[in-house]
Amino acid sequence: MELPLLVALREDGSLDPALAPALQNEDLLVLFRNMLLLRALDEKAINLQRSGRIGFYVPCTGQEAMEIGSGFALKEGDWIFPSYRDHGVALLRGYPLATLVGQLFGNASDAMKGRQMPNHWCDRSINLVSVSSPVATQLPQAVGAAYAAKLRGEKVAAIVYFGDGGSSTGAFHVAMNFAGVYRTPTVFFCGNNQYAISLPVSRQTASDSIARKADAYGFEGVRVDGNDVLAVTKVTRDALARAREGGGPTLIEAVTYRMGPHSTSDDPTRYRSEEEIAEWAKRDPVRRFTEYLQKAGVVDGVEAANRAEEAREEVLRAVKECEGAPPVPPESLVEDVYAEMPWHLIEQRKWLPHAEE
Amino acid sequence: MELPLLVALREDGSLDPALAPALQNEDLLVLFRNMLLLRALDEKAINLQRSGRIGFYVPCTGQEAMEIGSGFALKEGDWIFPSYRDHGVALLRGYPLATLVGQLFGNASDAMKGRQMPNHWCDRSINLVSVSSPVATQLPQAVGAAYAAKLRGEKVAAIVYFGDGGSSTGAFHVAMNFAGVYRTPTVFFCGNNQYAISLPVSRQTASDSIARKADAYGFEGVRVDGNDVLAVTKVTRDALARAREGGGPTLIEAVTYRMGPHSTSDDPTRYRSEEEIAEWAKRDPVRRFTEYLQKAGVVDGVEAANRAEEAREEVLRAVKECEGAPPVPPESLVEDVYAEMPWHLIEQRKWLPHAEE
Amino acid sequence: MPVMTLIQAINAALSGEMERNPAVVLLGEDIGNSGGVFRATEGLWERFGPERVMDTPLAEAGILGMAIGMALNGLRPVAEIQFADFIYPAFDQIVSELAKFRYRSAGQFPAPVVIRAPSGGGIGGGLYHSQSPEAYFVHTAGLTVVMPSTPADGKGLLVSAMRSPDPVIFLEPKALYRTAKGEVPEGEYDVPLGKAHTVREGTDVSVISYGAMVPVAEGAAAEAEKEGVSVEITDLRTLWPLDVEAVDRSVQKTGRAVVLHEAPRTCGFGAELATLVQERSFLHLKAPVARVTGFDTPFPYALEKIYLPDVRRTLDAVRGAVNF
Amino acid sequence: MPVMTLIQAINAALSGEMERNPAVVLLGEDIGNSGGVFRATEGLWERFGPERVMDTPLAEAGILGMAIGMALNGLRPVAEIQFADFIYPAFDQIVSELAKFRYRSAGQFPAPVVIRAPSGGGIGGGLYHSQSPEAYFVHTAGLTVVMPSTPADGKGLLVSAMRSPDPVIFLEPKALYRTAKGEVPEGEYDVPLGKAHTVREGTDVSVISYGAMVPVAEGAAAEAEKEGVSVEITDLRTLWPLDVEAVDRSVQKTGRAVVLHEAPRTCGFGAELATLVQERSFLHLKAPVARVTGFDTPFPYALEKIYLPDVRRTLDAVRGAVNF
Ligand SMILES: Cc1ncc(C[n+]2csc(CCOP(=O)(O)OP(=O)(O)O)c2C)c(N)n1
Ligand SMILES: Cc1ncc(C[n+]2csc(CCOP(=O)(O)OP(=O)(O)O)c2C)c(N)n1
Ligand SMILES: [Mg+2]
Ligand SMILES: [Mg+2]
Repeated sequence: MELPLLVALREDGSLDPALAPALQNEDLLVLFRNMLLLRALDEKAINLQRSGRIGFYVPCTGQEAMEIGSGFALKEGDWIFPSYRDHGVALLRGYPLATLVGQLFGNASDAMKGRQMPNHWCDRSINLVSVSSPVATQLPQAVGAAYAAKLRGEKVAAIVYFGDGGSSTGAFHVAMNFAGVYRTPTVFFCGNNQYAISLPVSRQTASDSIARKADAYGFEGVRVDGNDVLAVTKVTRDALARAREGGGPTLIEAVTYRMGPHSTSDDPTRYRSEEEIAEWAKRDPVRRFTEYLQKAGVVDGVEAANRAEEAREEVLRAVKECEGAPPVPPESLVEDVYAEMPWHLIEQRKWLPHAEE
Repeated sequence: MELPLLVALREDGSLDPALAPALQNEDLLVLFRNMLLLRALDEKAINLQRSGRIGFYVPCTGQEAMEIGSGFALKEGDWIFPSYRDHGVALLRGYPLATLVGQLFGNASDAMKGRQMPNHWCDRSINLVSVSSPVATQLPQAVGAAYAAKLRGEKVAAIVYFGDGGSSTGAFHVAMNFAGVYRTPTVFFCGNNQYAISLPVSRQTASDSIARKADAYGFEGVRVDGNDVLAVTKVTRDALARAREGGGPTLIEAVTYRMGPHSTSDDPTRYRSEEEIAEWAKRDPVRRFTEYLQKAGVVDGVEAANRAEEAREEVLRAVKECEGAPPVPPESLVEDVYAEMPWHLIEQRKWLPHAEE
Repeated sequence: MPVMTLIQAINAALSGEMERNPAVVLLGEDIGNSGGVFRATEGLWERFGPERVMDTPLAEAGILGMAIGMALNGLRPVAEIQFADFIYPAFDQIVSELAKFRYRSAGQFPAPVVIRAPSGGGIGGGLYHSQSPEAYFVHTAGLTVVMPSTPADGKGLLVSAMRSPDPVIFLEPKALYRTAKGEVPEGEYDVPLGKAHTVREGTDVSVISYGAMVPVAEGAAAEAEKEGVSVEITDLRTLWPLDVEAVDRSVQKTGRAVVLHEAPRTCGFGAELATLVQERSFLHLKAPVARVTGFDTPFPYALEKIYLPDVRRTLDAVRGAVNF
Repeated sequence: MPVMTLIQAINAALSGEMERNPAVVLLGEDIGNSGGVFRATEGLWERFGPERVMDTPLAEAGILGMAIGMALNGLRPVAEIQFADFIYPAFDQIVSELAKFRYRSAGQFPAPVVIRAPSGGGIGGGLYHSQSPEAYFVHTAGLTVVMPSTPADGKGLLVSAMRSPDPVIFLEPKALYRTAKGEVPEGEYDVPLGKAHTVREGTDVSVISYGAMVPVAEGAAAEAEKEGVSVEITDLRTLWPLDVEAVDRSVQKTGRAVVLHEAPRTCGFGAELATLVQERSFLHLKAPVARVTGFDTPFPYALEKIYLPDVRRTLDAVRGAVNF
């Protein structure tokens, strides 16, 4: 029996009241603003990469609803373990756009000292944990962070993001199993965007869904329309609330589509058809939510367009702010390996070019 | 919904015709003989260890039915990936008892040159793959071996043994997933003996069974009474036949109980009760099968006792044959690291004690 | 001072620090009601409860991944890997994550996890209960690698590890668990990381070692003395970051060095030690730095005693250095 | 002879051997219809079909575990790890299983798997697309570790790897994939494992290197020549088992050695090389063996060029050896 796909924003533009979260207009506008910002950021960043101004970028175009909806469901104090494609949740949680953009440049405006490739953000102040490239390593970590909170009696949860490909890793299995055994307040959020680079999810697993896999660990899995920001908000809120109240973990599969390339290094025409792309374009989450807001009278067409334009300008301002920053100082190469610099790194500092002078 | 537990040999001693395999008396006697041999070997080997004549031993007492039943279901050409507790399948497949016992002594009578601890057998001639201690590493290997056979169009299957603890490893997950995706002729045989050393299966996973986990990989899982040699034979035969015919993998969970210690290094009184042990002793697979054979008129009480005595004598003969063998020659330390000995091992040969003379 | 075995000292370090610091939690396979396969955690489950002494499912990657998450969120997890040989399923978490968290987050997310793992041979454990994996971890930037050779150091170094701001791989020479006995200071007691210990002073040859090979070095030194050769023994205690001054000082005094470990030779930690010595003390050297190590083979079962460096091979190297 | 890039040569080796030997199968992430993220397997899926060019789910432990099982059962699997940095989830399969199968089965079960992995920096890949993990594998008994630096060697060594009776870790210097161009013999062509190549003869200093650092060594040698210093360069090609005679010969001729690699310094393969040199050629040495290596830090994104050894640092070491 296939798991049902939960949808709030129906195709005809109406809402399923059972699956729509209780949101004020001002909440809807927060969702909207962040989705637009995310879309604008992706567009700009891809251009920056194409013109050689940044080295690399991972877009999430097409996945804005699952990013922003799930991010919106979080509360202060919750822990976030993102993958490289989850800048949406960072934005929503208030990670400054300029800090985010600075990381793309890897210069002195990068709060992480240019250490990592673009898309590898973090921010201790909002419990946004450092992204790493290896797929799914963050999953068991999210179980540990959640356990720590539970042990101290805090009512917070940890959410961890990963893709359909990530569900094949050993890390997924051990994390899900530990979460089930210790009933940690962990929400496993799988953005099933249909591909792991070139591999379609149908060849990633013979299971008929990712959500079903939760069964194997004794807790619930739900499938939600990942292009429906309202359903995602609702489902994630419920899962987080249950987690905070001691109800244990949940696996959420957000069914979505990566509309762009895997990264700026990828050429998706090698492995997928125009038709498929066109089919999913109809379900573009940003357009879908825009249409809903207009229908619901929250914004009109002009206002929607203006807000999109504002988002693009905001991104441009952030780029201006960061691009001219000086390069990362060479000394930083040997910092932060240990809390205190040991003798051998003090010696290796002499290898730095400036050290000759 | 809990998965049903398949039983052929009912508590009242009658057979469920749907689950009893078609076996001749002579087959039943093969099963019997091997179960007795296995029990006798465990008893003797534990004594050998207690008296310091071998260094270590892993008994499978209580699990003879799942060992011998599944082994009996195999055909020539099938591949076997055992764990350290699966000498039963080796015996059944015709691995000579003396070779098996020789390995316990780790002397010149050990076909594996004393390289590994006791219970780490292998035999190329019957596709019995080398056991290693790390839990569950053999699982993805069994997928690969099965794939190779399938690629060449051979109608053989691979069976891989592991425990309830093994189902928590990353190796389990990746193996199950690959097997599902490539539909390899692999039978995953989990001997759920209720414990991973001291950890009861209820704290190993929050799932209500191991068999259920197959769902997550798009193929079937079955739960069978692992103390019922007939049901195990039937279920394993079916799974192997399906595999050989291109029907893909199956996960079998044989529900059983480790009646003895985890190994000779273990003290099970630290973590389980007398009552529990007594409860499971009632389901002792060897006694259960003996009683069935008597009821069915295949053997009478005297014959059963004689056969048990013969098994013990056979073990004693094997021990006599092996125990006096000379030690492994020191040179063997540096052999078989590579196909040809490289310069550095030729140099290291000089470190051997005899090399001084 | 009470006399303890190494395993008792480890237990004392754990219980003392758990008592003092509620953030310390232990996790690992069979460490709870069974007290650990070597009994390192005996009594702690009863005393501190299953939430702080966690029996885990069988998955080292889960143990380490979970420990990292705990450390990020304010706990001080001490993960037990049942045998160092079983650390490899967690290798990705250690090498990709644990070692790099501080660096990649520019200091925002340190992950001070302690990994305890019984290491080395000597108990008839064959391929998979005998390995000495320290070189993998010394090669991995960001880790601190520690190995005690005495009960007092076992306690003191483990306490320091549990207070370190950096992740620590704490390798315990299982061969010494019950054979090493000695006085151990009571109460709060720590031995600083990064400081070697001169076990024995000498003037002719420096033997540099750690863990279960320290007693072998002592045996060889006693034999050498009979031949009129004076051996100085340095027990590194912390392998990395190394107490390089202690090594320099000893080698520059004697002019001869033998490095001794049971791990395989090639690309072992001995290679680093030998290279550092020749880099830093070249003009003092009267002979090449010699290595006494395990063989470049998997760890054998029946031939364990031959595999492991012993007094004979160590003495040969000492003589070789003197007679070069 | 056609001129090819390194990546084309790799592709040619794979396709030629698949043509000749039906037991050869490839498996890895994105190697099928997309041809691999570096295009090493371009065209092979179309030519040999999805059963021999297998796109796998995202699990390196599955890839390696499956490859081992295939090799046990008569195939010659070539596993691609998308970046060497992602080999760690498979570390247990490699270190516990692949490397030890022959030994533990007393020769009954060899497991001749080839693991191809793009290695090293130079493409702006940061922490996780730049690592050089060779030391972990050199330290692991039972593995053969290979790294080509030219297209011809890329083809010839990979063919030999696919015919080796032992498991081979075949590290490909990704920085050279498209920048290294050269003539590559057509048809069946192999370069024996275990034989180093003297890239340049010289008399004053021996530089020992491999992979993407060989061109750096050549740059430094050209500069040194201007200063009147004659540098000999040995490209190891097979890291382990090492062509120790080639190293001995060169160092005993020049009396000075510099080992050069981009992997982190401590316990890197350079430590083994330096140790072997001082063990075997002590009395020939006019200066300590110098190491030019990556830093003991994770691999940085923005400061990649500073992290990687370059002509400046190599030349400094050469000068240091000459002026010692
Ligand atoms: C352990 C590991 N193996 C391989 C890679 C290379 N890689 C990067 S992303 C990716 C696909 C991930 O797919 P998915 O999990 O579905 O996430 P998505 O990119 O679609 O969001 C791969 C194979 C990696 N980063 N880590
Ligand atoms: C990777 C790994 N971790 C830990 C161990 C130590 N160990 C040996 S057996 C065992 C329990 C295995 O339990 P299970 O899989 O249920 O098999 P059983 O012994 O009950 O047959 C453990 C933890 C190991 N061998 N391998
Ligand atoms: Mg995906
Ligand atoms: Mg078990």
